[in-house]
Amino acid sequence: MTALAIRDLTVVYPNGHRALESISLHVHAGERWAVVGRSGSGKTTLVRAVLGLLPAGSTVTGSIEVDGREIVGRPERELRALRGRAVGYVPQDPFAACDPLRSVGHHVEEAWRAHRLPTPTGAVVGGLAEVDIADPEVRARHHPHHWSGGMLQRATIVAATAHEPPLTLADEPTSALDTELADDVLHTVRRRCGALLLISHDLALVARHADQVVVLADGREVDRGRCAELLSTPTVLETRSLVEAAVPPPRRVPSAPGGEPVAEVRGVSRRYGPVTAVDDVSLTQHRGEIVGIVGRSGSGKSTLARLVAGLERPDSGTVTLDGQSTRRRLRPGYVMPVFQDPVASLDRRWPLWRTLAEPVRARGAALTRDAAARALADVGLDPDLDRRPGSLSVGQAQRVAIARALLAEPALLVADEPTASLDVATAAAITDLLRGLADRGTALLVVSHDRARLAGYADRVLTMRDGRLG
Amino acid sequence: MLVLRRLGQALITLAGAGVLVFAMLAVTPGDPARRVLEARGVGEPSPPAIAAMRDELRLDDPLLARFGSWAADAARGNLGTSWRTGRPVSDEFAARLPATLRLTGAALALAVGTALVLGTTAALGAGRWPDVLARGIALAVLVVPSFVLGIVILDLVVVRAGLGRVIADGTWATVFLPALTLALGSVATWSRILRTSLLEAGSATHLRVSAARGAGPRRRLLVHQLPNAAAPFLTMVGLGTAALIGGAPIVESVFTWPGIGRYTVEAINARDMPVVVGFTLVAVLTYVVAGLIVDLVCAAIDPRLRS
Amino acid sequence: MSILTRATPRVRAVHRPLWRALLARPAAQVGSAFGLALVLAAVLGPLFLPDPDMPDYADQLAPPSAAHWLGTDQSGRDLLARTLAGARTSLGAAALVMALAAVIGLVVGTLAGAIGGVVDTVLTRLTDVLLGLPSLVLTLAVVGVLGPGYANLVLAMAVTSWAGIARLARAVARGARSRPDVLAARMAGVGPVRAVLRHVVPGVAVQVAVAATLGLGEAVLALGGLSFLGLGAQPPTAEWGTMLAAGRDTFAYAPWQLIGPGLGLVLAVAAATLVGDALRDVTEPT
Amino acid sequence: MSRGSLVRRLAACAVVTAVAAGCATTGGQEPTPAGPPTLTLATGFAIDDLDPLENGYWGPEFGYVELLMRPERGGAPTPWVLQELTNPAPTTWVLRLRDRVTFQNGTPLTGAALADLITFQLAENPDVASALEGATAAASGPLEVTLTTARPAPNVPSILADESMVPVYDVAAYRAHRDSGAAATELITKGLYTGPYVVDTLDAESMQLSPRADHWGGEPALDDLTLRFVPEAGARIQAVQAGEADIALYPPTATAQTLTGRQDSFYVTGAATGPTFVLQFNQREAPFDDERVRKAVYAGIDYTEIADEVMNGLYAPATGLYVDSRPWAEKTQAFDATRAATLLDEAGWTRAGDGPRSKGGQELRFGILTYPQQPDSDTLALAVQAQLARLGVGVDIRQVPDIQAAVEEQTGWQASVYGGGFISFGGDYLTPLVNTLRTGGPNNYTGTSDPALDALIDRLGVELDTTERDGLLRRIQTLIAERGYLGYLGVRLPAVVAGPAWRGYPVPISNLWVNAQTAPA
Repeated sequence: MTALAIRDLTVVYPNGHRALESISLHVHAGERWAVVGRSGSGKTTLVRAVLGLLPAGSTVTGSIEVDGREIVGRPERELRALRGRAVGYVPQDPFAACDPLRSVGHHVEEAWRAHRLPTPTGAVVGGLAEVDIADPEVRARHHPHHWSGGMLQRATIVAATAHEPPLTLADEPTSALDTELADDVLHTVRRRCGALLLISHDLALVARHADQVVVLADGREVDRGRCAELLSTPTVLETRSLVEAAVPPPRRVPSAPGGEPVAEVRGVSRRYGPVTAVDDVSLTQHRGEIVGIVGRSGSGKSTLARLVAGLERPDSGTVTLDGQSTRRRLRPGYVMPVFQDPVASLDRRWPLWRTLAEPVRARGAALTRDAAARALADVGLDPDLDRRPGSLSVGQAQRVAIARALLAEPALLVADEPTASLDVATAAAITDLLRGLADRGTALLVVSHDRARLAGYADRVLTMRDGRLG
Repeated sequence: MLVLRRLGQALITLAGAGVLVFAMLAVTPGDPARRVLEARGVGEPSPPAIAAMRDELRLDDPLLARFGSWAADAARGNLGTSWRTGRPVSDEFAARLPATLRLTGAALALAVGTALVLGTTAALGAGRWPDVLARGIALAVLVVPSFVLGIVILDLVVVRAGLGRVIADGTWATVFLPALTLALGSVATWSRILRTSLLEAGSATHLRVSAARGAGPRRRLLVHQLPNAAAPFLTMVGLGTAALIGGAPIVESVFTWPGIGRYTVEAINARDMPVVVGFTLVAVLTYVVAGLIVDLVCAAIDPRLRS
Repeated sequence: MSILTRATPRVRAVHRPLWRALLARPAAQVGSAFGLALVLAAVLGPLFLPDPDMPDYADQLAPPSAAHWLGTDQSGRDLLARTLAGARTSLGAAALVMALAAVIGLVVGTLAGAIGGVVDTVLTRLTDVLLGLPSLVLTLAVVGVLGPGYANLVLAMAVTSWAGIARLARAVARGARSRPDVLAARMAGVGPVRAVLRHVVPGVAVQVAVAATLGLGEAVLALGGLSFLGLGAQPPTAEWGTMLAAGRDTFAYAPWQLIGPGLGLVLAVAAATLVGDALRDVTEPT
Repeated sequence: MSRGSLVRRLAACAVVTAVAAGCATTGGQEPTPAGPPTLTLATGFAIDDLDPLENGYWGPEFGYVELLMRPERGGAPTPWVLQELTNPAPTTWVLRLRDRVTFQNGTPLTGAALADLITFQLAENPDVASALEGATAAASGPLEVTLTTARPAPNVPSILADESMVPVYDVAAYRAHRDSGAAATELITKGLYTGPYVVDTLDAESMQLSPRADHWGGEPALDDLTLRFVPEAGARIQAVQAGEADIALYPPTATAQTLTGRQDSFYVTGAATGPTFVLQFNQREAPFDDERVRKAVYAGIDYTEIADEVMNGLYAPATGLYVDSRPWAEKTQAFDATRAATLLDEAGWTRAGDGPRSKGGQELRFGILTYPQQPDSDTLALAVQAQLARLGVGVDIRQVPDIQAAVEEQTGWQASVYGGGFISFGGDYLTPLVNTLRTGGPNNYTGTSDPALDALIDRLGVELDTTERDGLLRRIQTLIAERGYLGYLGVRLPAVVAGPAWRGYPVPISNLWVNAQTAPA
């Protein structure tokens, strides 16, 4: 029996956007397929079509059969009977997928309660034990915010596969988690599901867990085949760019740490009440050098970044920038920030030229319009100076933020998770940009949880665990 | 932990209100001693009588001592002597408070009920006719002032149609019309707040996940959407109790409801400050208690608040 | 990106200037139409209508007629003229109350939010107390101290209604200290005060304007209520609340007395609320 | 089930619950009792307790307390609980009681009890003490008391007919109660009074009375009497219209017009006992320190227009300090625009054409105080403003919350409208004159101080002969008019709003609403 049979599927959203164009795909029981593509390539629409959860008013042609039963055009009551029983769904961010007011146990029981079925005794505790959650009886009563991301995702998988549905859709199940948890989560998914359709933008990760892969671009299928072949010898252009972006080649030529020290951190510690965020850290940063700091969330890496940037004062130890120990006498703009949320780092009411002019005016200089246009061009943006942040994509906003930082002619840039909210391809472009800045002399301190990407462009990568620099 | 902190804040607010209210009492023109004597039927109070009364009311103590004794009395429920009737304010209030509590309680229930219906209808039918209709109704009830509504209701419903009674006796039998008039004032704001928070909760990702699990719209609404939307709505209800108490005097005087609101209106006309100050303290106390209850209910609903 | 984000890609809304976006919404059009009609009538009224305070005892409680479109009141005064005169009193006072409340609220809120620490706690507690006290009672207490009269009433209302706006301004200002664009500006060398003024205050000002517009409706109602209780405008000045109170006793026989002030109140509150709602929807789309 | 039907189902069930709740908590109409005659009165002022000193004056109004004498519309007071009142000598009065008059607790009203009562009132009631200074009372027979006054007191009959002076009650029982320190609410059980009706229950909302079969005047006319305390005038009238009350007291004059043509409520008026609204000037402040200006204003007011036009016939035109039914009444007030104009010109307030009058560059303009407790004061002030405008005199109206406090001040006010008659409930013409116009009188807010007037008032105070008294009163009224010391704006006809059954209710004088004979017409 084929778990999923999609024939010539086309989806047009109410606002006229053609999300999918004549897609066909067959997934037989026990097979593991992956669908890969950039953001906006239609992966999301495909999942929603299979679940029958497309927004009201979108036109769908072609046919989708789940476990032999047609989806397209069927009444809501029928579709609801299928969801959860015929097709399981694993969401991206476990914390967002759980109702914060309910216990994790309730979240798992929802699979049965949604269909007004009695929860088989011991099903919840048994399920959690199977995905090796310690002490499931007690933990099930706790609320999601007491759980770690990895464990919660495993609980969500138990909920998704509660009725052992013939088909399971996993929608980027690991992109919100720390990278080393990804393989472990995907193993759990594979173990618990019949047929699997894995959606992701990370080809390398997917290749390790799926047999076949379909590559989507702008709603059309551009490539298909076995994962191993596609990974090793990508022929189609889109596939090749995805492969390169996913697995950045490690930096071949580490530049010598020449030039005088831009920032020196000596024995710095910072405590928040009982918690020691940064514990006796020392670090020297030179001109033109990119220092990467990797650590799990809560390891204190962001606090270190803020200490270096001068946004917080250390409890003990010293941070010397450009030879002065305190920030006040420092030249304005010596250190400039790059934030994880690009859109929030720009004032949504100001046109771009005004955001760019701010650091220059702060130094007493003036910024001409074409100087501003050149600054945007340097970071690869079209020079439309009158646009507002609201109309930029996440990637474009981050480029503007970097342009603004550069206009302050900083000696040191401090970036906290600069690529976390970008998709793979855009992230790759930004890291190249940052690499270019370093090569032109600006020092960069980059904090991230993505070791592989950081290794791709940083000169040195240090690991931080529980406030200590390893 | 949370409860203690909230209790602390509530006490500070009460103390702050006490200071503010006492300042008003102290600054009001007119000599309380003479007015209390006149209120007790003494036609021309003689200077010795006035001096004795000033002593009884402790008017000549230094300001701080006066505030201390006043606050101590207020804490024990003794709200001083009314300048109009010469009798302790707390006795006057004790006789009338149940009626006001009955009125504001009924109004609170009506307002919350109506706001729930209007807010939910508007949120569920967002953008379509239910939304427009519900917001239209909410606007209509907000716009018509409660005292105009009261007059019209009294004449049309009570006198002409013979439903209900003109001289309301403060019991449950006659509470509906005054409570409805009082409640309508706050329905608009509350339903708007509920609509916004329902829409916000509606776009939460866990709702789509529960849909993907096969949950129907009613289950999503009642089990997930409403509880999540409850917190901002309940906070508004907590704040709203002050508005209800504030609105009581007008509605009570229109419907002759024998509560402390109407008694305060009479005190307003006679510039009887102790009664007004007493009413203020009762209002602040209700507001602070309502705020505490709302905080506790919210903490019960949302475990994250408890940590 | 996964199923969980918005289905359609980020809407590229061309950012129209605020007021053109505002007027595009039907609710705002209706609201501002009401408001404009009221203001025009209030200003132009006296040119065409008889003196609102001139009694005409031959014509007491006359029903609406060609001579008196809204009929006459107890002392035979033309109700249309009095309603428009009442519009000037009530709307003027309400606008003044909200303006004063907005200014006080903005200053107190931004100070509490920006400075934080002890100043923040003290101001917040004060705001909390004022929010708790029913405005009627506070207003009465202040009038009790200052004595009756419309000016005292307006002052008392302003003193008691800035708490809501202060609370709003503080929330926005407090969030601002840690906003990335403010941090970036600070690190680029912009002084703390200028950074807050240029990045935070415009946002706060818009939200305060929204709150003030919505508050205008409530202020008109509250002024009406207080005058209804005999606390507000003293006879013979024309004011909606007092006119409603006068109409109350004679309502059964002469219901048209309520049309003028009642309709005036309804139109004023509707206009303020509609425009306020639209303004809020434009500035923070849900 | 789609979202739409969820919305509809939710709205439907909400409406059903709301309607059900509504009906449950909206009491139906009180069935109007046909059967035996009962009376429900809606009054504006709550009666706190039955304490004779604190709230005794309410008793005679509602039939549970009686007085020694009964005030009469035109002439002197007539005996009520007394059999006869004689004045054998200038300073001695003999009070002879009816026999078989008993208090509700059974003890009879004897001469000794009456003497004890009068002595107790002289000691405890400041009004009685000041009206009968130095008087003494002694029992001079089983049913007779002799009252000896310090000096001849012609107003003794009126004092004994005034509700706030000597209400008849069992003073021994009251003194025992007071000494025991018990609460005033327990007075209900003490049966202190002799009235035809007995108070059964009393609370902040209403008072319930029932007839007393063994009353000396025979079986009272009503089977049941209820008072309901409703401060809001509009609500009292609506209570009558809704059948919850038979009579609404103190209706504002403005409501009369609204009741024309209604079958469920009628505005019933009675004959006036005296003018009600005084227009008084503060003689210590300009422009009213000038006698001619005062007289000009009094002459410039059209009293007939106020009564017939402004008040639609619910007022009688004011002709002086007393109404015609008083034998000594003088017509001292008449509308005369030309006289007013000449008086103002003489006073130097000249006028160009029909513009405002001015003197030395300053416009003739003064303020009138009114007060919310009497809504008619605003209407009258407005009428005066309109009428004086025709004479070029400007008037500003200012409503003050406490008129008493305002006029007691020596400065800060020029004129005020003030509700207050010139004859007491009991018919006493002397005390108002002494208090209001004699130099140093407690209510002499106008600052009148005229030795000639004081002399006349003092002679009147001891004049027992009625013809002599009438002559003195006429000379006093003429002198007051010549100096413009005081003038009245109108004579409000006492009125109530009655339901259909009580349409023919005879509006009594001095607020004595209920007596043994009161019954539906």
